[in-house]
Amino acid sequence: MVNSQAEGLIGGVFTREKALDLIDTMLLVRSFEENAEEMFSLGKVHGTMHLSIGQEGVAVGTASALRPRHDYLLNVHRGHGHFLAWGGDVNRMMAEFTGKETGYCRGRGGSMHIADVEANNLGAQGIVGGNMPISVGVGLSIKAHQTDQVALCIFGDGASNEGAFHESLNMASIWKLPVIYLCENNAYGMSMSIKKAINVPHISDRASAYGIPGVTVDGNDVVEVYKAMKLAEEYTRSGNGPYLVEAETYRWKGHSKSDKQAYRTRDEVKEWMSKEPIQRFAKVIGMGEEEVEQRRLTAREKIKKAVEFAESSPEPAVKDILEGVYA
Amino acid sequence: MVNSQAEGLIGGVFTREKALDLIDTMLLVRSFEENAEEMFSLGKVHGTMHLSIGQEGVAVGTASALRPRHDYLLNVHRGHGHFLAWGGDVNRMMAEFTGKETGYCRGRGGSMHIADVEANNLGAQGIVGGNMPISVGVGLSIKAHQTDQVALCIFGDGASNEGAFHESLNMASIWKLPVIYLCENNAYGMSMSIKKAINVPHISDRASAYGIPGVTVDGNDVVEVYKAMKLAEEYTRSGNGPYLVEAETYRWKGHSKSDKQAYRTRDEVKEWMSKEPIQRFAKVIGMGEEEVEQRRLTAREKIKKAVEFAESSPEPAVKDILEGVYA
Amino acid sequence: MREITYVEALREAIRMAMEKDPSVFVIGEDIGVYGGAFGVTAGLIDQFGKDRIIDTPISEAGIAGACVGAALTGMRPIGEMQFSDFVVLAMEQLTLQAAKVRFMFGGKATVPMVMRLAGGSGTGAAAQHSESLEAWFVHVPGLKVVMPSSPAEAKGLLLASIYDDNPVLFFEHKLLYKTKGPVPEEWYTTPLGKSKVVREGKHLTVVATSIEVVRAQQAAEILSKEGIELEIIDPRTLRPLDMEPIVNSVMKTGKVLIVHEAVKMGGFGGEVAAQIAESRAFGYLDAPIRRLAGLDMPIPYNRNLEAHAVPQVENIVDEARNLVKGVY
Amino acid sequence: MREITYVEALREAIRMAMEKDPSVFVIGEDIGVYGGAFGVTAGLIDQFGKDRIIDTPISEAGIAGACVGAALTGMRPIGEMQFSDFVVLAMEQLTLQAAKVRFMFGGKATVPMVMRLAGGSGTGAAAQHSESLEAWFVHVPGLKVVMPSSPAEAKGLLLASIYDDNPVLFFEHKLLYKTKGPVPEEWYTTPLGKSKVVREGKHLTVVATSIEVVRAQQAAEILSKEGIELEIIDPRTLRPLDMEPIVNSVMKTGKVLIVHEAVKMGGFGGEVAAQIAESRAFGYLDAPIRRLAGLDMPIPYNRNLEAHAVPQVENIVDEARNLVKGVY
Ligand SMILES: Cc1ncc(C[n+]2csc(CCOP(=O)(O)OP(=O)(O)O)c2C)c(N)n1
Ligand SMILES: Cc1ncc(C[n+]2csc(CCOP(=O)(O)OP(=O)(O)O)c2C)c(N)n1
Ligand SMILES: [Mg+2]
Ligand SMILES: [Mg+2]
Repeated sequence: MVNSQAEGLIGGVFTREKALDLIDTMLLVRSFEENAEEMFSLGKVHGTMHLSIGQEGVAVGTASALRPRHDYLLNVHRGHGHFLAWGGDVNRMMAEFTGKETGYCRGRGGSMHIADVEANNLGAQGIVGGNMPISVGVGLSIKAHQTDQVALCIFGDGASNEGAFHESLNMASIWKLPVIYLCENNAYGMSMSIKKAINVPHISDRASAYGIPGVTVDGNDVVEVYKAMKLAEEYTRSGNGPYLVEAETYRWKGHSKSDKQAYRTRDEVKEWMSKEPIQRFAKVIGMGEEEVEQRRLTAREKIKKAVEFAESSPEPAVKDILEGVYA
Repeated sequence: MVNSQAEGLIGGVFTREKALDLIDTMLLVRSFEENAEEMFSLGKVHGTMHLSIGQEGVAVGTASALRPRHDYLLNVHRGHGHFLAWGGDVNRMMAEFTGKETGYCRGRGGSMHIADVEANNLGAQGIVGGNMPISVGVGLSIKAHQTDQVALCIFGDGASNEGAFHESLNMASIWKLPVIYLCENNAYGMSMSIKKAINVPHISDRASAYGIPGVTVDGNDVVEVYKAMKLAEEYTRSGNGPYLVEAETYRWKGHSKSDKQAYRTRDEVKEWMSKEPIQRFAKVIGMGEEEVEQRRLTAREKIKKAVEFAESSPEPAVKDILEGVYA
Repeated sequence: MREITYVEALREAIRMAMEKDPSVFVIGEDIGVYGGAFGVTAGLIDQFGKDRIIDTPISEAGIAGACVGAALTGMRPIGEMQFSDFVVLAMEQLTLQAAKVRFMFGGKATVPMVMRLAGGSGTGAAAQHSESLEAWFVHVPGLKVVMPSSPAEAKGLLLASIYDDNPVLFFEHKLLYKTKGPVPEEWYTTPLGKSKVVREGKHLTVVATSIEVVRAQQAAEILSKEGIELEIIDPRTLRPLDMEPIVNSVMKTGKVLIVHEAVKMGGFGGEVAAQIAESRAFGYLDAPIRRLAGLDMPIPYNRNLEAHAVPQVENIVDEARNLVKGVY
Repeated sequence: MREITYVEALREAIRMAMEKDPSVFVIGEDIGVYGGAFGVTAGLIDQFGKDRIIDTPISEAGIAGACVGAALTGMRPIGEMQFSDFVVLAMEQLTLQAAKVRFMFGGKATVPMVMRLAGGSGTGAAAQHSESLEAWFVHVPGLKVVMPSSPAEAKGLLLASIYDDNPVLFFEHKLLYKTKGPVPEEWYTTPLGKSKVVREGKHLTVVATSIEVVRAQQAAEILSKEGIELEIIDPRTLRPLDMEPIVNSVMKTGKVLIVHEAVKMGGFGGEVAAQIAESRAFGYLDAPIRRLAGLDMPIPYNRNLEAHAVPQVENIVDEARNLVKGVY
């Protein structure tokens, strides 16, 4: 059990060291995304991307409660934050983002498909809800191998209206599969407000249709995310079956590269910006503005190095173009 | 509102005339199915069929609460009973079952696809859950035409685990579409016990995931089915949106032509046979064994005539084989 | 004549149909205030309101089913798959329901619906957002498959598709959206099931679809300077397929190159090649039938690899030149 | 050699793989106590238990996804689509995930799974339960497509498919299930990607798949009495496709007839015809390439119409005779 009163622990759960690590990771994610946006606007990146600025709390809170590399990650299209929180190497990630041979996927996948299979990171998804049926198979596999792993399957609020959500949660439930379903509810599926897309207050309300636990948590509060995920993890890892966690958060930027955001107001965005996860966690751990900025610079430095790594990396060779289609 | 105490009405709801009509329709369905089984075993029918013996109460109770031919019917594969209760002509139905040119679908569709589009009967379904997304479109169409119709979409317990169930109920809910979803829970989807297939007590429990009403009713009690459907109808027809009714019943026969039924016990079947809907309703209306048998003979006579009609009908001409592919 | 983009032409067709006919509506993801991922429906919600420009949850099977059900009951829905790849989630409704219901019901139902799909590669969207899947639907009786390659045809074919009484899969190409061309302002339809000779020539028949029609035209310009004249034919409707102009052309030129972006293996080009080999043109062929099409792989993210995965102008030039010169 | 049915051969392959290898499991609808809609898995649950013979709810996308996820993490799942038509509900997992994930991840993942599908017409199951959809998957790089036509190959190809490290779509035919033939008792694999000359002959090359291989053999017997000798080739694996024996045969006979049950338009036969027309056999052809395939329609319910919708023995006889005699 989570002991939320544990003495000396931040928020009752984190050592100071861990807390610093979390804040650094959030800053790294933020910097990655800011840089991504910039590269994009400079035309240095081809394709599209889905920025997670504003949602960093969900990524680091979640990964901190699980066992990255041991557990399985089934990531979402808006997955840069989760990738880094799962321990991904920022150089190879940047190289993938820019389509280089040194990237995680040799430049074949890009932002939407970045994966690190060796680290049990089964990749981001281009298909909304596409990782959910896959999670069923990963759950079956964990059971067959009798390990103590869990699978973390991440998706957005919009994905909860795909048929795949329904089939997968039902199968995971009847077979008590060790899968944690994390719904990152950032209020919109592209332009569709979740309030128009569903007729229940919370996506977690849908857990009852499968006889599994479902909770909603403030996704911008790292401590709360950690606690909720920890409960989910304990439940799931001990063989009780799947668990649905809905983390409420907000994306600051447009859905993808070209989004005029006519579907929401500036005020709404501003209001959510005031609930920013990094500053909020900084307060919890008593970190001053200045230190945050210092650490931000360190993060930016890492990103700069990553860009250098990526830019100095070779393009994939055209002669190898057919490699990797078949085993 | 349904006045369950209405004086002189059977079960508080039916005039005697109506009640006799319902019993006759149930007997007609039963006879159709018994005859179908016989024809099949004599090799007179090619293909497969899904018998609804034991489930007649759901079909007649439902149709009696709605406005057949005015409302839309989206039928299920196990749909002979609903087809007849919706006012289908037994001769043309038998002709379709036997693949004749005089059949509703000119022998092209057969048992699984029998339809009467002119009567707003949009046909039975070969695909489990396949009519559910279609119901969304029918609902939109009714709204656009601003009529007071409703659509009745029928499916089995097994269908409630298809992704189509989820997407459709959600869409119908957010747009308040006039669709009544009738889940005919006969305890199995082929060999799969509903108890193994879902992890909640009732399929109607899933209504809460869409913010719509859901009820479970004894499907072998015609009066109860009528009442539940009437409530659903009033709710839906007055613009409140979709409604989910789960009718618990049981199929006496195998799933389709070749089913050894190893997945259930004889005792279970027997127990359910004791809850038979026809005799039960006969008791409610105070009809004696003898009269039931008399009426059964009348039903059988109709079926015999239908078989004669079908047998004397021409086969579809091979030269017309490509007709009907394109408009 | 006024020039507008392919996107504008599509929008104009939708607007005209909706103004004329209350049974036409549009349904899909982010087609309302967002205006559609590629801007095709921009502004339409202001004119027609949210009951006729229907934003949906992310439920592709539901979108397709909504079209089928509405079409069966008197409407003329236009559905949108935001990226054509997502049609994989709507296959049941499109191929087992829309395509078959009329036949299964003995010819007594009609399904007048259009499903628009944004297809093709070239935008760095990688393997799950760049496919060209038209061949699947060419294999499904009951469907029609349309693939406009110019703004004028985008408008005329879309209006024809909306008023066709059969389910139509309408494949657009992301790289064509911003292309411009002359488009008549009035209402007109471009008939389904009629191939078009896009350019006349005598040395080689090129059958191309969608973006490859544009590339073939560029290749023809280049080759023309070398004295090689390509005859380019755009089937425009892949099902039903009008082979007559193709067969006639091959009988004239004696050589044929089929070009499409989709993967070659199992692609639409195989059908065209087979029909030529079965036709009266067979005896007139003086070179093997050639296909130039997508490599046997998913679309890669890297921009350079992506461009190499599908036929570009220079590939058409090379292939056509070789064929004409007898190098194969 | 012992003779067993196609169903028994499939079951034997599954049993052998499961006995040898704990990573193999089977998942699908009604495959447990029911034994599968066509009896393929009958009795296996008694031997292997419900954790390795997994009965599912009616959730085809879930079944396919369960295979993809398990395959990605060290298992060798065998999924079942009860009728091949239902694969329309699993297209996303099969074509956007299973087929592409390895490539998208830079070659760093493997998806060793088999999806078995019961296809074909002839049982009166009508339009939504009788399709032949193999051509769709032939068009998808990353997948393999296998279609056995005899019990011996059913066993050998299934074992090879289970041990292939790529996703394999394994198309069975309902009318083949009860056919009998000699099947070795021991473990063996029939290699994927190798066409087989089923019968040698000199007058006409017949390329046939699945049930049409059986029908072509019957046609060959009939024609043999008239002095016409068919050479029948069964590709067995449609992707990757081994054209070598086909090309060689056409160079020998100069004529070719391609036969499959699936609808002709956009079918696998077009690909074969195109590859022949592109190949060095082109110059040896002394008749147009012909295809005999399903009519352009959904499968009808009526038994007589149903039989007329796809090639029967007599159709092959007629078509082959005409081709050999130069009547076309
Ligand atoms: C099956 C499918 N449908 C539509 C899309 C296009 N699309 C990509 S992301 C997205 C919105 C997803 O919303 P949500 O699940 O809430 O995730 P978010 O983007 O908000 O993080 C859409 C519509 C897609 N990639 N896949
Ligand atoms: C998509 C799809 N999957 C599987 C089947 C095969 N099938 C036909 S009926 C059936 C069982 C359906 O169960 P349920 O929905 O409970 O209806 P019931 O047959 O019990 O009336 C199955 C598995 C099908 N026709 N369509
Ligand atoms: Mg969202
Ligand atoms: Mg049932």
